[in-house]
Amino acid sequence: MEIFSNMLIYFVIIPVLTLAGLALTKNKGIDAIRAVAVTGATALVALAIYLVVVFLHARAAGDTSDMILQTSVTWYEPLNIKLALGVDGVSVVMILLSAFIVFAGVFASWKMDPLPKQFFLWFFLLSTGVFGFFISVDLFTMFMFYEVALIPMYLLIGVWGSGNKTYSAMKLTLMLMGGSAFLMLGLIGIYFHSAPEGQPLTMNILEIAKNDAIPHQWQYYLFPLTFVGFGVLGAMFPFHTWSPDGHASAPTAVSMLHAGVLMKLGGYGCFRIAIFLMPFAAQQLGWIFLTLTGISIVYGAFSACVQTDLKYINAYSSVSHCGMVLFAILMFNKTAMTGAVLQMLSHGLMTALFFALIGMIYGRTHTRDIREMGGLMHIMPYLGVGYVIAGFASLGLPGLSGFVAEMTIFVGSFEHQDMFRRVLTIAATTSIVITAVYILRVVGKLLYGAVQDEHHRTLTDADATERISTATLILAVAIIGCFPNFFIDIIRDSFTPVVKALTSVM
Amino acid sequence: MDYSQFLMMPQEIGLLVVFLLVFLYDTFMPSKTLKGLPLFATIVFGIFTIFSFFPVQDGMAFGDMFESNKATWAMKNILNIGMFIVLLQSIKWANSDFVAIRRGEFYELMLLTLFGMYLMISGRHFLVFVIGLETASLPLATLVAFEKKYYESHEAAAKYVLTAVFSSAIMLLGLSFVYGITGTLYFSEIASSVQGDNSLLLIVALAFLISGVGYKLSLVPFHLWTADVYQGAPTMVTSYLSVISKGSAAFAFFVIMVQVFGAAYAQIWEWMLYAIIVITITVGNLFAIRQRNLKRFLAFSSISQAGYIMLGVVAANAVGMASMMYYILVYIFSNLAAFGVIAVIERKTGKVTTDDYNGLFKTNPWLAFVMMLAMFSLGGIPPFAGFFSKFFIFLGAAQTHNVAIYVLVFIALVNTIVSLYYYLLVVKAMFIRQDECAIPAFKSHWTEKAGLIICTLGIILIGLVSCIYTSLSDITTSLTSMFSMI
Amino acid sequence: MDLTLLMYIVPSLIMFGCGVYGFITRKNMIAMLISLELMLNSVDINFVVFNRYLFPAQHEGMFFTLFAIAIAAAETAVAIAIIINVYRLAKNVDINQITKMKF
Amino acid sequence: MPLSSTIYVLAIPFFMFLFLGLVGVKMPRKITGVIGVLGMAVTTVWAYAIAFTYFFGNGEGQMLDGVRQQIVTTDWTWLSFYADKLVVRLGVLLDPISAMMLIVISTVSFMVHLYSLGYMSDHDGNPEKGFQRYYADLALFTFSMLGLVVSTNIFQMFIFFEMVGVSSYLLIGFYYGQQPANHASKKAFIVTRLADLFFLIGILILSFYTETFDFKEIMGANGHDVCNAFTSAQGLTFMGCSVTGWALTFIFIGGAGKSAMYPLHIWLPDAMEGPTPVSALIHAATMVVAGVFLVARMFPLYVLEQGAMDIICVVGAFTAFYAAAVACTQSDIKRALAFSTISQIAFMMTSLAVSSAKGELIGGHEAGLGYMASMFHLFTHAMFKALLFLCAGAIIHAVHSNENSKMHGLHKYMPITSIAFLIGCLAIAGIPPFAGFFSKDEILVACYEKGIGWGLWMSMVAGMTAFYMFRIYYLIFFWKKHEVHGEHKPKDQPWTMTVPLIVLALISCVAGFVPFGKLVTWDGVQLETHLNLPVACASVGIALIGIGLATVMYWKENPLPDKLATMFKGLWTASYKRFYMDELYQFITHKIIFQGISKPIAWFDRTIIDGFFNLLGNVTNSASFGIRKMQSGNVQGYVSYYIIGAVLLAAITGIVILFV
Repeated sequence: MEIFSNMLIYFVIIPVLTLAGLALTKNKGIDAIRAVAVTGATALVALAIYLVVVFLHARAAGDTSDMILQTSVTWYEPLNIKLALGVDGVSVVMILLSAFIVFAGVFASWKMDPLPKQFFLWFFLLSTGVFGFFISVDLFTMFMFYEVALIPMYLLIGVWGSGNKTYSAMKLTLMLMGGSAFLMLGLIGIYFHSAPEGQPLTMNILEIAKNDAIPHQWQYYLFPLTFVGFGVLGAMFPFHTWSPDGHASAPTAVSMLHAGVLMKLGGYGCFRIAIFLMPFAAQQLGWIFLTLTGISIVYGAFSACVQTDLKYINAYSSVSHCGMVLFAILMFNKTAMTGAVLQMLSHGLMTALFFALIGMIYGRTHTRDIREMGGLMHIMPYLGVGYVIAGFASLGLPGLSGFVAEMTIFVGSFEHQDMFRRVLTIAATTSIVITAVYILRVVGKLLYGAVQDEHHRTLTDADATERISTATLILAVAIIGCFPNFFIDIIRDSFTPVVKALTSVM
Repeated sequence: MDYSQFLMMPQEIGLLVVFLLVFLYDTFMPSKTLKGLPLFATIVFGIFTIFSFFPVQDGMAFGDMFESNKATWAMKNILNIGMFIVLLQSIKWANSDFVAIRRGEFYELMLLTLFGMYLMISGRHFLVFVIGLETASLPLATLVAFEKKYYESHEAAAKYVLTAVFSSAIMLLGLSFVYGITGTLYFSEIASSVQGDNSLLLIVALAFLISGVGYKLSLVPFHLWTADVYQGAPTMVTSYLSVISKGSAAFAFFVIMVQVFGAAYAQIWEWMLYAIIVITITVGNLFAIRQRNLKRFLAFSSISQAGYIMLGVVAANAVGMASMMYYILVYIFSNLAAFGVIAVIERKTGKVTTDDYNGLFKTNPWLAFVMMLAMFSLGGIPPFAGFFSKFFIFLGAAQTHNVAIYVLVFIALVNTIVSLYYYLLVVKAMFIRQDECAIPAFKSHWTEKAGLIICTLGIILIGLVSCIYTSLSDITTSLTSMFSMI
Repeated sequence: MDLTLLMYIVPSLIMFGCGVYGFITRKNMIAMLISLELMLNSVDINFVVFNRYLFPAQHEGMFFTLFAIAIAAAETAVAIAIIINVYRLAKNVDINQITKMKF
Repeated sequence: MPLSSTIYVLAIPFFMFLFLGLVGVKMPRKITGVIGVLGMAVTTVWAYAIAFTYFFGNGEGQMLDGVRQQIVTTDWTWLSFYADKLVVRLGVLLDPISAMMLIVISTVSFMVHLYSLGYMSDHDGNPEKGFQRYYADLALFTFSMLGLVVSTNIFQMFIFFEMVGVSSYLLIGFYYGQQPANHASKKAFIVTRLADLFFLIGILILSFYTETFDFKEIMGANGHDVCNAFTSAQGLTFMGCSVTGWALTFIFIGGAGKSAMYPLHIWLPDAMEGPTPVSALIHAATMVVAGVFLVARMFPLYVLEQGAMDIICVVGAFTAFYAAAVACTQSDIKRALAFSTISQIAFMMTSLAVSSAKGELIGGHEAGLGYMASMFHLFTHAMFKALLFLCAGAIIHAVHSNENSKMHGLHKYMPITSIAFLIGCLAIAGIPPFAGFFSKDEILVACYEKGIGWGLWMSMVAGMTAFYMFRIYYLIFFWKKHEVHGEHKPKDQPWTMTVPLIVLALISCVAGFVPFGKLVTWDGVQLETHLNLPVACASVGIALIGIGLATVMYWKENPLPDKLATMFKGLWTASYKRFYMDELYQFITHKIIFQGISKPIAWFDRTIIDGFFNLLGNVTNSASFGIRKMQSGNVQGYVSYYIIGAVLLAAITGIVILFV
């Protein structure tokens, strides 16, 4: 079993072991459950950091292959389906992000009730899917892990959610599954054109890209299928409506994981599969999706301006920010794509932070309606400051992650030669103002001003676990914001193959 | 006559032996020991199941009327597994009042129907096929009517037997046309003699034939008996109907289509099947959405599942065949898990509607868990087996490179969303909905537990462990003669 | 005059049609069963006639017919038994009455 | 003091911010305050040392044949958009204006730190909450502002533009408990953010053509040789204007936002909701001149883009007049001072813009006159405007009100404050020998060089300046006897607050004699400045007229102002209401942005798009309900479907096969 000699597989094994450990715990033994969960999450973080080190070593040692730590073991021999692992810079940072958010999520759901055991079971099943998706380079396994990551959402929201939870859970699951239906068709199409006549078909992304055998007229069908399939998860206009309801009803940790990691699967897949494997169609049809994503950037921001539910505001701002991710990916140059990945990181962290804080505030005030709250800064300064920091990150304050990501995206996109893309970029830049508008609106209504509800005066500030989870995220946001080059150096070269493929079909 | 050719049919003979043992036990053992009959039958059948895994020699027997090859062997084994689970689960029920006196018949008839299915699978002459079909369907009519006290059971039986005979009449008419055109009922000879000419009569015959088999597979529009019969029949019989007979019919259907009409008529029947599959999946799903009675609900879900199985037939190639058999296997485990849970709860409380299941997770977590696994597997959610079978059958279908089949696959995929919707409704009832008067916690009999555990293991492992599919596809790829004509 | 193939086939097909028509229209289940017999018998006639006129060399059709008759008998027996049971519980054999399970 | 140590001038405030923000909040208020002041004192000393070393030291490569060089002391690659080009560096660039700004910022900041010890100690009697937070934010602002002025590249400038914006947001909203402060901070941030958007776009365009952010690479050392990429890009046109023109105009808009040029000025008056020392530091002396500084920093490019220069010139001239006109009627002394600030900054902008008047630009010294004057005025104005604000703070602290109707006749209660305020007024009015006279005189000279019309216009505004400043002065300190409420008498404030007043007053007296032309010029070449006598006399005369008018109207209580107010009622109210600019913005933001765009979009999202997906579900459900009759429960019905289905299957296929 040479597969176990590859460290990547342990990103799947650790969550599975955690699942097993949780399964062994008693329903009542809350401490044991927490212990197992924290252990699993910590192990993941450690492994992720170690992976970064390994990656940097490999690159420093002059390993210039597209992916490192590649392993491929046959799984379904007749269909040439393999369990193929491998990571490049993008997957490495994505794994790091996921690990961090899982870690923070565990702490954010410390007091989860009822059925904490089942909650963590689903939680870790979800993270299994996420990590599996990021480490695999085989279409089939990627798709499998993708769906593994999707389905726990239903119960996580349905059982532990709030508000109109069953409706939202069903809507979210069905829309995402609808996306994956498109996706599956696209993948099947890719599979059957994965190799030139006579050679065996393959599911390995790298081989498919090497063969470059997908006929152009087929790409016209397959590219939209795959891109939309992932775009649904990337909250691309007009397929984003699951996001507000879903986030509004989801429990804190689930919103964190969903906005923080799951929505990234969309952008990652778009770049890794849709664009990488079908560069021709990407060049031809790119403008359509570019327009759509451009719309979702401004559209989401404007919609966020008038929401009154904290989670709706964040959901719509996620639509805007994730739109920026797809937008940048469709710019087809290294800088913009690097910006996209930075934006994924930044959005992942700060949205997770947002949802964590919202969850904590909601847990105290039992309302998410900003009209019923006010002056919370007087009462819970820690949470208030955290919220302000998250807000600044979101509206792109230098020194926090958002600024770096957005600037990279804008500069990269504007470097594009054709006028259409540059005009769209200008249009996209307006979002920084609108973002400021709605963020400051929330901060002003929620934290500043006089205390609205006298009952709130008795509320407490964050406790230890909450401080841990928020501090982790704030620290991460600040680190990315202050030392972006570290991440950029990891990411940038990963785009060499895709950019080469894109330019070759120009 | 050369008796050695009986060696070609060891599984059939083994099955007859099991039948005889059960029959003798039933007839000659003292009545107080009859309580042990179900267990006895199950154990004997289990032993037979294991033994029937010994490979058989390939070849034709009885004047080429009977073929035995790896595929038939594998298919029969798949059916055996399903049959064994059904028997295991039915032990407790068979010993319950009202049924106890006739428990012998129950097992004997079940085994006989299975024998009929063997014939359907292995028959290479329409006479054998028809006999097998009838042997498989007529005893089922009596089994459906098994709950002597319940009116529904008899109404279902009446509907079943009338429609069954009607459909077989239609099919026989079609067969008569086939005979009239070709002058033979041997699969291979028909195939060779219908080369080229596509007379209208043969098309009619084909349509009638499809309708006849489609009846057993409950394809739309030949499906309308399904829901009522499933609802009325004893749950054990329902599960048997829904998986075993369906599986055998699907396999036989595949063989007939490919071997008999594969050569000249591939185009024709493939287009027929496109239409049938689309409406089958869609209508099945649409009906399933509204069902509250779980047996009825699973009936409609099984209709749409049959549509997916047909995708394997449309593929008409090795991958398609392997995927279809694999799909049937997975489907057996998933559906039997679901029916197992339903049966247990029905036996304990007599409740069968979705609303009765509200808050089941609180009271009976394990039952709810198994049910959820079954639903996810049926809905095609990874990492459970259903996902793999769906993916592979789509792959198999898409192997034939025309756009029409992509459209077909797309419609099927869209339908998976609808199906997911109603499968999730059940999950929702069990996990999310709360109910004070939920089904109280209870202990189920160890045989039922065993059955459910087997199903659960199957659901979880069959997908992740690739050897099963691999061996199936090795088998089908070895059948070069079969697909040579396509 | 000598009888041609069609002289047998056409009546048998008519017979089959009658059977179908009867099955769909008659309310009494016994009557429906009789219609079924009509259908099956017309099929038998087809087989025999095809065999006799087109392929006199071998007797496949004949044998098939024999089996078909046997099957038809079995079917009738089972059907009758079930109908009797239905009558016991529902006190009628009107097909329109036994529609408890629907939709 | 080696110039390479400039980085510490930034580092100290930054670490003070971290320390006070994280640890300080746990410490007693007095200690944090003292720490803040001491830290700032060190920074100030250091900054002075650096500035003097730069101006008067003769270290390695400071002066090359009479030309004062730009020196980059620190250069750290922070963010590289491309592996090679478009690299964002964080560094320290020392040149005349940045060195001068170091002095300005550190001086005023230190004064304000000291002053705040007294001012922020209590809030209407009870001890101030968030005293520590206040000092942390002050430190953050100081750091950001210093970082802004020493930027080595335009992107670093943008970064610190954002930073000062945020720290100004935090400080304006210091009393976040009160709605007005809350709104004011929001407004300030969003308006400046809007301007920064244009700044960003300008950067994008500029960097797209020059492929670098670095000032030195774009403009060459001392702006002598502008890079070819820029000059060649001047040829390209977009919508009729050269792309570089677009870029520079956008960048100017960015500066205009911070510098409160019309029509982006509206945030500044509201910003007065912040604590008065903050107004003195941020909204009078330092941050608001960032725009001027930006334009001055990119001056070599602007002189190449006459179009952009004209825009700046017009905007500046108009703003100067507009703000002065409004200032004449304001009753809230801080608002009045705010408008005078706007007007004075407009002076600087204008003088920058006019300073490319003469034909020979690069190397032409007249071209540099306006530039020098502008920087000079920036320097002096920072001092006396800070002084004025701090005085206002002292007064407000004494009478607990911003309205001059609550003041009147404070002269005999707070003599020191009164004198200091008077000095400030004289300085801003441009009366020799006070600082304002010299700088303003240079500005007017430059304007007259551009054209007689510009000169006259600006002189008129200068006159108005004198008038409204003395109006305020009289209304506060004289006009009529101060009615004392209860035993609480207004009096001069404790030393922590008076010392800064005195210091700044002294500076305002002497600052005019600094030989600015020798030190601060746009190309480092020394500039011979000579007092242009006619202009000087004219401006002084106008100033005196203004003062006289004010004296007549406001020295003693008299009905004249009200008479005039009623006589020109429309004009007066319009001016009092700032010519309805705020109402206009209210309309745009609420009626158009919120009601007109956001609400409809939100509705569209919920109703149309979401509705569509719900519709899919409903359609499926209703279809499922529609076809349920199929399952009638009647065997004969089933069989009919069966037979029809079979026959149709055969028929359709047959037809297709045979006839197609």
